[in-house]
Amino acid sequence: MGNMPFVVSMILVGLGFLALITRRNLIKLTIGISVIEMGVNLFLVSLGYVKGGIAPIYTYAPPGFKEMVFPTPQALTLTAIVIGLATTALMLAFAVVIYRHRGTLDAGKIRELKG
Amino acid sequence: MSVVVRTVTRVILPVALAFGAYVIMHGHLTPGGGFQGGAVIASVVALLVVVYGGARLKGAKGWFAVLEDVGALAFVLLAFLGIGATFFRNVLAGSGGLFGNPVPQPGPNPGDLNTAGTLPLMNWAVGLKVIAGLGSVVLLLSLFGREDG
Amino acid sequence: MKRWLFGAAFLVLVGYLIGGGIWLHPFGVPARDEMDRYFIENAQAEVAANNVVTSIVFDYRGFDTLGEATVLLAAVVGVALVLRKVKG
Amino acid sequence: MVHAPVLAIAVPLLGAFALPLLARLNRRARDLWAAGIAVATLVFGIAVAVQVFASGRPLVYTLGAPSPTASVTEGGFPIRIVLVVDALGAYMGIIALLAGAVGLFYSFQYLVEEEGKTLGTSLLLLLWAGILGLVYTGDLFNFFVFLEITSIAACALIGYRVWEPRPPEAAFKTMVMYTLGGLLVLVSVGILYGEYDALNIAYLSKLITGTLLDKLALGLLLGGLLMKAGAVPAHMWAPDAYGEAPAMAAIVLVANTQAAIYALLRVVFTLFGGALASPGIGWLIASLGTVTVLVAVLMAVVQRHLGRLVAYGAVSQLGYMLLAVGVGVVAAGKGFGEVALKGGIFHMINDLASVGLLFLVVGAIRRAVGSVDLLSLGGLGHTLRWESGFFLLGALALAGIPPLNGFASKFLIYESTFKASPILAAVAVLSSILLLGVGVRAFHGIFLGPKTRDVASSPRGMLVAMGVLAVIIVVFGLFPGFFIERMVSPAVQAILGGRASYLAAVLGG
Amino acid sequence: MRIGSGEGFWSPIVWVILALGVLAIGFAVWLQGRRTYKRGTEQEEPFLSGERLPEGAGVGATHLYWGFAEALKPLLVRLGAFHSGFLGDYVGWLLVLLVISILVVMLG
Repeated sequence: MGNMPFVVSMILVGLGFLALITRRNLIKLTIGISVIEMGVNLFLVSLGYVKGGIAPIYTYAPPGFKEMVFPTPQALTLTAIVIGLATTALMLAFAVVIYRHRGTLDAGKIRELKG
Repeated sequence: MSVVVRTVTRVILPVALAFGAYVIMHGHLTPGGGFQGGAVIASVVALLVVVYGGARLKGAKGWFAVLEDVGALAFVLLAFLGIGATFFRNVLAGSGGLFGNPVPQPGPNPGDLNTAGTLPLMNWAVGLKVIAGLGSVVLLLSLFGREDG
Repeated sequence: MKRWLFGAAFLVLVGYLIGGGIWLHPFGVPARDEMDRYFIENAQAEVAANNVVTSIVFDYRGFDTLGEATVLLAAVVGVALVLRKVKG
Repeated sequence: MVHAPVLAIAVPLLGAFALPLLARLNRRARDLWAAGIAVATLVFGIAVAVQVFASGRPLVYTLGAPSPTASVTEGGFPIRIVLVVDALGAYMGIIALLAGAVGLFYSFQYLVEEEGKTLGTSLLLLLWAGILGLVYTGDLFNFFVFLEITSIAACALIGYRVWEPRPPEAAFKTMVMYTLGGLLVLVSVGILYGEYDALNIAYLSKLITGTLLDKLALGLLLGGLLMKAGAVPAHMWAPDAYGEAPAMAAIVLVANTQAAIYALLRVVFTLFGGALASPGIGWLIASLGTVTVLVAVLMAVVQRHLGRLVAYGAVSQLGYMLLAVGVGVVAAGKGFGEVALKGGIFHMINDLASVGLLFLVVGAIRRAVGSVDLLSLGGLGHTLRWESGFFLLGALALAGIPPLNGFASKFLIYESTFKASPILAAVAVLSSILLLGVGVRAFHGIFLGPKTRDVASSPRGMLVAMGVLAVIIVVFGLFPGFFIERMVSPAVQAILGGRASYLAAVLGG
Repeated sequence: MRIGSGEGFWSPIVWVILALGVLAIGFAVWLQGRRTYKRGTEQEEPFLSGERLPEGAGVGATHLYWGFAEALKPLLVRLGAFHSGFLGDYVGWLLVLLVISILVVMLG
């Protein structure tokens, strides 16, 4: 059970995919994408954990600390979070415009582009 | 929104702004940085939109667009600063000038605001960008499709 | 038919992802550490910043941050483009 | 010109950031600025290509280091982001440069001021910079970041015509797919980082041994990139996106999709080339490519929306490239594997020229008539003379009719595929014939017949943009050998035998 | 300016010369055509198997491949249903592609 954080974040990714293939509301699809993003971010940030490590910041760090948590995954996660935010914002904007045109958010009804 | 919400907003507003500015300014010393502090200040914009309605803030839309571009330009120009060596070279670090102090002593230390070269400047550029970017997203979404927008 | 196919694919994918989580190094005991060890030990001297994460974000991997700022700008420009006032 | 690789990415970014500010001052200044940025990007991109092809060695640029070549620390491992441009990257960069420059030039007169020309041009520059970064980067996480730049800029551009109901729908669907693809890439970056504590492609390639986790990471990367390249079960976003995007974005989107195929080559041959390049992967890519060709062509037969028709044609061409790449992986050590890769890589630029030309013509028709419904069009050849000629040329090149450029590359693909598997080759040839039928039907339906309406011809700038692509179609068709020798062969060598020199260029020694 | 594939080769210049030759032969044959053909007479009128076409009749773009589309109808109908336009299907098929590629990498 030592790897629970990895497993949990992967389950979160799976839940996001489940939402994407079972839900029909565009807002819920956006939430599904966000859930996957959060799962991946959780996965990334938990990769860098070192047992007993402190935050990788030297300002007023406790003298005589043993380990520091890996800083790279935190930097990557920061980037990934902002990217996820940008994606979500744009998708919501599209959802708003689609609702304006069609009067519905049901993905089952928004399928003019088929065939 | 009700009087309570408006009053609380007025109380929270300066605190949140100061906290955001602090987070941005101390990005190279304490947890945080341009994105985090920018998000804090952008949440103030969101609060204002919720409390007073987007229509009263629509004058800020153009300003946000300009500030966003200015922040991004400042960031990329700071990156161009190092082109003498390589793109993104931190030329100000250790140069002795503004933000050019070395770290007082390696290892744990109280921190010196005057260190880290281009990092604080980049934090400010990114902070400006995030404030303006998130602010304008919130504002645009709240104004869309309204006659007074 | 299609539902079963998607369901099976979903289960296999999640199985592999969870398996990947279990196969990975034990939580808190990274398998290799040369790059991060380098950052922790040298960031203070090279970048003169106390916050190692910030020195990675804006110096060692500054290009990523430029990309990230670009993504944010693209999204904001995109939102402005999508929600603009147009004819009709 | 040491800084050329990074300037080719940073200059269009700078241009895109400053564009809205300039537009507030003066529209003319904005257009001049965009043109100047485009010229500068072309100069830097071509400088990169010239350096790489002249020296024959990959070009390395380390961002933020004391000097551009200081890519590793004393310990011998890279810590900073590097840009690595080998012959394949330089070739793909040229394709991206061509697409971006033509698209930008076309957009000057295609976009209407009141409909958001400033924002559209800005996004186009961002998309261009994103593709160049995607191609030049030598860092896996940086690759993900540029993937996201391209997907967000591309989706915003797809939804450009927000006043119609279809483009936002296409943009939303494409956005979901692109984001999922990017997240799959990110998961596999995370897995590789967790295993090896490295993000540099060359260094990872040295460390990767082929464990189960490596296989999982490769599978996720393959899935995400195949989706982005428009391989069959997950190709449905592509006709939506191409069909609804404005013309100048559609041609850059084609380059974007080809960048996914480039990334596929990079992943299979460079990143996992040492441990996991098995024929099974090659067969997977080749068979998916063949199915893509067949499905896309059959769907193109029944389309009545002109944009979607051309879009399905574009998807079928991507299938040809996947087929060639797959055969190249299957027969990596043999002669016909090299021929297949040559065909596939040469087909990229041919496909960009022919499909791009068709998209530009479709855009011109949409601008002139306001509709792209095949059943309501007809007789446009009386007024749109240049456009009809360009459309015919593009359709014939798409179908691979000699002596146009499409035939030269398809010839190489057919010949090599036949040696790997006659069935796949037969399907590919058959699809090509069907594609000719599709092109002829579309041409007949749009341009021939009695004159039904008066339309104005396209402005000269748009015609020049189309003319550039038409010249490429004819010249590459008549003189393919020159181009293949100078640029395609080095690119193929960079894939097949170049892993060692790629690693050496980054890691030293 | 020829490119080889190991087995055969392709030379556009030779092809163009050959094509010009064939065109020249065709032109020569065309010149031998009937001298009695005159423009502007009933010889120019369109007809279909002996019958005069009704006014306004023409061959539309879709008619060219009507027979072909008819023959492939069962396949095309299935393909049309495959491209349903429903976003859940898009994601589902992406999952299928993903699982296929993971399985291929794992097993082969």
